[in-house]
Amino acid sequence: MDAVIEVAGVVKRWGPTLALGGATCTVGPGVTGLLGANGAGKTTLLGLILGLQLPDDGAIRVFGLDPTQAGPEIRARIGYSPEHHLLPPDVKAVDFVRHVAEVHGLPRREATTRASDALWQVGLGEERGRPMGTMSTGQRQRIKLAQALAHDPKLVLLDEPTDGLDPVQRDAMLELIHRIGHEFGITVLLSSHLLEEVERVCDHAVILNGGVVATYGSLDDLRGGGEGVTIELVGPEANVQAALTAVHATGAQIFVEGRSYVILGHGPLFDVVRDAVDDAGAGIRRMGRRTISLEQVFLGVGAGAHPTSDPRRSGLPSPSAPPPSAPPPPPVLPSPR
Amino acid sequence: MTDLPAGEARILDRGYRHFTGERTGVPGAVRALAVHSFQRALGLRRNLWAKALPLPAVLIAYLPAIVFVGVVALFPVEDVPTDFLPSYGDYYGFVIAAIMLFVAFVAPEVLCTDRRTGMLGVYLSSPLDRDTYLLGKAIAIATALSLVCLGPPLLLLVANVLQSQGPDGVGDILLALVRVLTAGVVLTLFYTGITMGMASLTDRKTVATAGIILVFLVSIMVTGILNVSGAAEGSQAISPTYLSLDLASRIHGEPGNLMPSASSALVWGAWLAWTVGGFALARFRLHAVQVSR
Amino acid sequence: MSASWSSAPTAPGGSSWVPGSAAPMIEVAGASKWFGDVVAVSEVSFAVGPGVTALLGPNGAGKSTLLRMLCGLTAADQGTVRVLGADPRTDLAVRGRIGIVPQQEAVFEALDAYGFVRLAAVLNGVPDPDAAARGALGIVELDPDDPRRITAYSKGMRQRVKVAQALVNDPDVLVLDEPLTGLDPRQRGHMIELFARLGAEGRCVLVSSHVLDEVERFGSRVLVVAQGRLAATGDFHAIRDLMDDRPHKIRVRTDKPRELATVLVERVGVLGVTLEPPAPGRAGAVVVDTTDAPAFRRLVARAARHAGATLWEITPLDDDLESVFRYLVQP
Amino acid sequence: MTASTPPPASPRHQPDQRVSWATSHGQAPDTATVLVAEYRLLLRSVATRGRLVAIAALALISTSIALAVRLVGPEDPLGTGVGFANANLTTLVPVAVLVFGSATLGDLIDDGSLVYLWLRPIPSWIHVAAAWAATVTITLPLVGAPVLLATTLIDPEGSLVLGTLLGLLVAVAAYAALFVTGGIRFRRSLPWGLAYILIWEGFVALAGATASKLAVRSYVRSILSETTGERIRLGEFSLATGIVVPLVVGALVLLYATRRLAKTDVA
Repeated sequence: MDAVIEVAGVVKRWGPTLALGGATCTVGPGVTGLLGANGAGKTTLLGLILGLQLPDDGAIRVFGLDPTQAGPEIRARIGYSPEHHLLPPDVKAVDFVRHVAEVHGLPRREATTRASDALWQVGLGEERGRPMGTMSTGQRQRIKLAQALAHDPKLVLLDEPTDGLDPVQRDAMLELIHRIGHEFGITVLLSSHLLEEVERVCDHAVILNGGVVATYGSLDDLRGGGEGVTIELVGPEANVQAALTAVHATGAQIFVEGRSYVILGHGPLFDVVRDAVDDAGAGIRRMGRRTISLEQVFLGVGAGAHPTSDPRRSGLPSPSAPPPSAPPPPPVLPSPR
Repeated sequence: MTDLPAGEARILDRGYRHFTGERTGVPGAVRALAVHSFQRALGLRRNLWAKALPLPAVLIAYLPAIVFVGVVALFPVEDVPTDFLPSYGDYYGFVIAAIMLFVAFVAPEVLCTDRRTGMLGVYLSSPLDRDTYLLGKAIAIATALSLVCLGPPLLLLVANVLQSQGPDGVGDILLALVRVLTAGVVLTLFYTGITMGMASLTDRKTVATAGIILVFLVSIMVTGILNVSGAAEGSQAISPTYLSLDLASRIHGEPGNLMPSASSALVWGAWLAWTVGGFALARFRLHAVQVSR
Repeated sequence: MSASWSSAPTAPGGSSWVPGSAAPMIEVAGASKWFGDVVAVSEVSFAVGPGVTALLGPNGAGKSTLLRMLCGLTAADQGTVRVLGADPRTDLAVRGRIGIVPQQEAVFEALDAYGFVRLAAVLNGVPDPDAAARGALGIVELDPDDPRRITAYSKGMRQRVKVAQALVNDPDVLVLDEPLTGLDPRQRGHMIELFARLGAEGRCVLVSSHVLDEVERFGSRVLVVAQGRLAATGDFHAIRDLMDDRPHKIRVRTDKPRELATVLVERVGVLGVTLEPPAPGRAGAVVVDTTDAPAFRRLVARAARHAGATLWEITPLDDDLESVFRYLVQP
Repeated sequence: MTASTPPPASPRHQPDQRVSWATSHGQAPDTATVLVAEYRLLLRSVATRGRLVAIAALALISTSIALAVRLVGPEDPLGTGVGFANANLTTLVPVAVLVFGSATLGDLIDDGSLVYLWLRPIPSWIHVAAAWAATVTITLPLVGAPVLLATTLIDPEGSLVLGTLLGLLVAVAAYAALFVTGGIRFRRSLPWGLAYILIWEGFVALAGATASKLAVRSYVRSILSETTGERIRLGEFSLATGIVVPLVVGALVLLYATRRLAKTDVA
C-alpha cells in the first residue's frame, strides 16, 4: 500500500495554542475518514497537507513531495471541497468548474470538456448552465465536489460533504464518494462529524484528539474483530424468552443493546443460536457478528470527555480504550434498569 | 476509427478518464486568474447589469479622441485651426473624470468579491499562493485600466499620423509613440497601485468604490483649500488626479501645467510613493486576512 | 432464571410517552401555506405532546415553513395552529414559553455569547437574566466570560450559543431546526442527551434533522413530511412494522448459500433468490425477495438447520431508517 | 427492569435533578428594561466602523467647506449661513439618517436575526421605538453637531443657530421615522432611500408648492426661514407647521411600521 500522505511527528502552533503536537499517520489509496472533535487539529492538518502553512516540527510527504517546497506542484494535483457553501452567485456552474480546472493547470479546451464531464458525474448534467446563485444546498454540494474532481486530482480533500443534504441526497453523495475512492482511483480524505457515514463509506480512519493522532488504521482493525452475536428477535414473548434461555443454558452471556441482544460465548455460537431460535419457534429480524461502533472507538480513545449514554447501547458498558484487536470487555450481568 | 465490419459492435468505456497532458503550472494559473478577473471587471460573460458601469465609462474615455479625429477627417485641413488638436498630455484633461470613475470601479470588483463568494479559499488551495494570486489580480486590473489610460491617446496618435496631422517623419513618430506609451503605462501602474491598496481595506465592493471616489474628491478639495491659503504648488501632489495630469504633460515634454514650480523629483517621488504604497498595502492586507477553510 | 435479562426494553430515555395520553402541547389542524402559487404546506394536521419528536423530510418538503408556522413566525393561510392552547402568531404571552433554534446562522454579531443569551433572557422577562444566561451557557458547555464576539466563533460554538438562547427562558415548547450541524460526535452526544432530558421533563421538544442515525437516538417519535404533506407520524419502529406488506429484500450470509437457497424456495415460499459469490475474507450470501417478511423471519432458522447451513448474518436490506424514509417520502 | 412509570398527567413534573436554571416562569417583561436592552443592541450593531468612518468623513467635508467659507469671509454671513445650513440639513443629514436608520431593523431582517427580537412576548412597537431612538442618538452627535458647529462658524448670529438647531432636530426625527420604516418595508432600502432624498426631494418636490408639501425638506426650510427671516424658495410654511407636520407624519409612519412588523414573515 504505497502511502499518499505520510505525516511524521508534525507540530504546529498558532501563537500560544498548540494546534498539532506530534501527529503521525499515513493515508493510503481508497477512502479515509479524518475524525476529531472541534478544535482537535483537523483544519490545521488539512492546511499543512495543502502546503499553506509550514509545520513547526516534524515532516509531511504528499505524493512523496514536501509541501513546504513543492506546494504549488502538490496543490495542482489536490482537489479540495471546503466546508462552507459560498459560491459566486452570478457565475454559471460549468464556467466555475472550468475556471477552477484551468487554475489547477489544465489547458482551456481540456478544462472545458472535463468540467462538463465532472458535472454530469455528480448528477448536475442539465443544470450545469445555470448560475450558481439559483442552486439549492444539495446542488451546491455537488458543484463543490465537481470542481474538486474536474482537474483529475490524485487526492481529494472533502470537508463535511453531506452537510445540508437530506437523507436521499446524502445517500447519493456517499455512493459517489465511494465510487471516487474505489472506481476512479482517486484517494479521498473525508473530514466529517457523522461517524455513521464514515463507517459506511471509508475503509480507513485517522482519529485526531487534542492535536495528536489518537489512532489510525483500517476500520476493521480499529473496530476490532467482533466476537459474539448481535441478534434482534421477533415473535411471541414466550418464544423469545425460551430461545434466550436455551442459549443461556449453553453458558453464553447475554446483554441487552437497544432493541437487540448481544450473545458472547465460545464454540459454534452461531449454530447454537440458530437451533435455539428454531426450537423455541421465535423469529430473527436481524443477526450478525457483533462489532464495536466507530463512535465507541472515537469516544473510547478519549476524543470525548465522557462517553455518550446512547440509548441504543445503554446496556453495554462502552469499552474504555480498546486496543485494535482486544477481546470485548469482561461480560457482566445486564445492569438492572 | 475504421468502420466496424458488418454485424460487429463495441461498447465504449465512458468511465472516468485521467488527464495525461502537460499541466501549465503556476504561470498557467496566474494567466487563468488574470483572464477570468479581467472579464469579470468588464462584465463580459455576465448579465447586462454587470456591463452597465464599465462599458459606458470606457466609451466616454474614447469619445473625445473619436471626436477630434472625426473633425479633422471631415473638415478640410485649412479650416482646422492649428492648435485645435490637444497635445497627448492635455488629452487626459478631457477624460480624467471618466478615468476616475472607471478606476474606482475596477479594483473593488476584481479584489473585493473573492472573499465574500468563497473564491479566495478555492484559489489558495490551488497552485496559486497569496503573492501569485495578487500578481494575477494586478495584471487583470492593469490591463483593464490601460483601456482608459493608454488606449485613447494611442488612438489619437494613430489617427493623427494616418491623417498626417500629428508628428511626421519616423523619428518624431517614434518619439511621440514612446511618450504616449510611457504616459499610459505610468498612469496605469499609478491607478492600479492606488485602487488595489484601497480596495484591499474592505471586502464589500460598493464600500470600496465609494471610498476611492471619496479619496479622489476629498484630495481635490483639500488641495483647493491649500491653494487658497497659499501653500506651495507641489502640495498638489497629494491629489492623485492633479498628480496624474501633471505627470502626463511632463512625460510629453510640456512643462507641468498644473504645478510648473514643483521639481520633477518631487512629482516622480510622489508617483512612486502612491504606486508602491498601494501595492504594499494590498499585499499586507492579503497576508493578514485569515482564510476561513 | 429468566429475570437475568430484560423483556424487550421500552424505548429508552424515558420518552415512552404516548402522545394521546397527555394534553397535546402543539395542535395543528388542516394547516396550509402558499408562497405565491407554490404550495409549501398543504392541509397538515397533527398533535405533539411532551417528549422529543423528530421532524423529517427531504429538502424543500416544507419542514422549515412548518416549524416557522409553529412559532408564529409566519401565518398559516388556512387551518389553525395552537401552541399550548394559544395562537403564537397573535398571542404574545405564549411566545415567552417557546424556545427556537432557527436554521440560519446569523446572530447579533456585535454581542458576545453572554450578551446574546442575556438579551434573550431580558426580552423574555426572565426575573434574573444574569443567572439564567450563565446557567444556559453552562448547559451547552460554553464559557460565559469568553470576551470574544460571536463573529469569531466556529460553526459548532455558534450553534451552541443558539441552543443556549433557546433554553434561557425555561420554555415549555422547544423548536429546533437542525440544531446539531457543525457539532463534533461528543458534543452531538451531549446535546442529544440534553434534548432527551428536556423531553423527559415534559417539555415538548420538536427537532428537525437530516441525519437519521441521530433521529433514532432522539427517541423514536417522528413526523415525516414530504411535498408539503404529512407522510407518517408516530413511533418510527411501528411505522417500520406497518410496512411489512411491502416486498422485502433480505441478505442471508451463510457457508452453504446454494443449499439454503433451494430450501428457502421450497419451504418458505419466497418470491426470488439471488446468490452472491463469496468474496476474499467474506462468506457467500443469498439475497431473498419476499412479500411475507414475518413468515420468512420465523422460518429462516429452521430452513438453515434443515440445509445444515450456518447463519453468519441476516440483514434486511430495506429495513433501515433510510429505506423507510425513502419509502415514505417518494412522490 | 420495570418500564419507567409514565410521568403524572400534570403538564410538567419536577424530577429530582431538573434541567431548569430559571426559577419561576417569566411574567410579561417590563417595557422599560426591554426598550433599553433593544436600544443598546441596535445602537451597537448599527454603529459599524465602516459606516461611522464614511459619515464622519462627509461631516468633515462639510465642516471644512464652512472653514474655507469663513476664511474667505463672506459679505452676507447670515445669507450664506442659512444657505449652508439648508444645504446640510437637506442632504448630509438625511443621508446619514438613511445609512443608520435603514440598517437598524433592515439588517436584522436581511440576515434573518430578527427572529431573536420578534419571537418574544413584547409588542412590536418596542422594536420600532428602539430602532428610531438608536438612529437619532447616532446621527445627532455624528452629523448634527458638526453641522451646527459649521453654521455658527459662518455666522454666530443667534437666530441662525436656533433655526439650525430646531431644523436639525425636526429633520433627524422625521427622517429617522421615514428610513427606519423604509428598512422594514423594502429589501434594498439604501438605494431606495437615496433615490427618495436625491430624486424625489431633490427634483420632484421643487416642482411646485403642492409637491413641496410631500417632502420633509420644505418644512425644514420653513423652520430656517421663519427663525432667521431669510426667504428660502419653497420654504413658505409657518414655523408651527414646519415643526408639527413632519413630526406628526413621522409618528404616523412609525405606527405603520409597527403594524407592518407585526404582520411580517420572519425568517
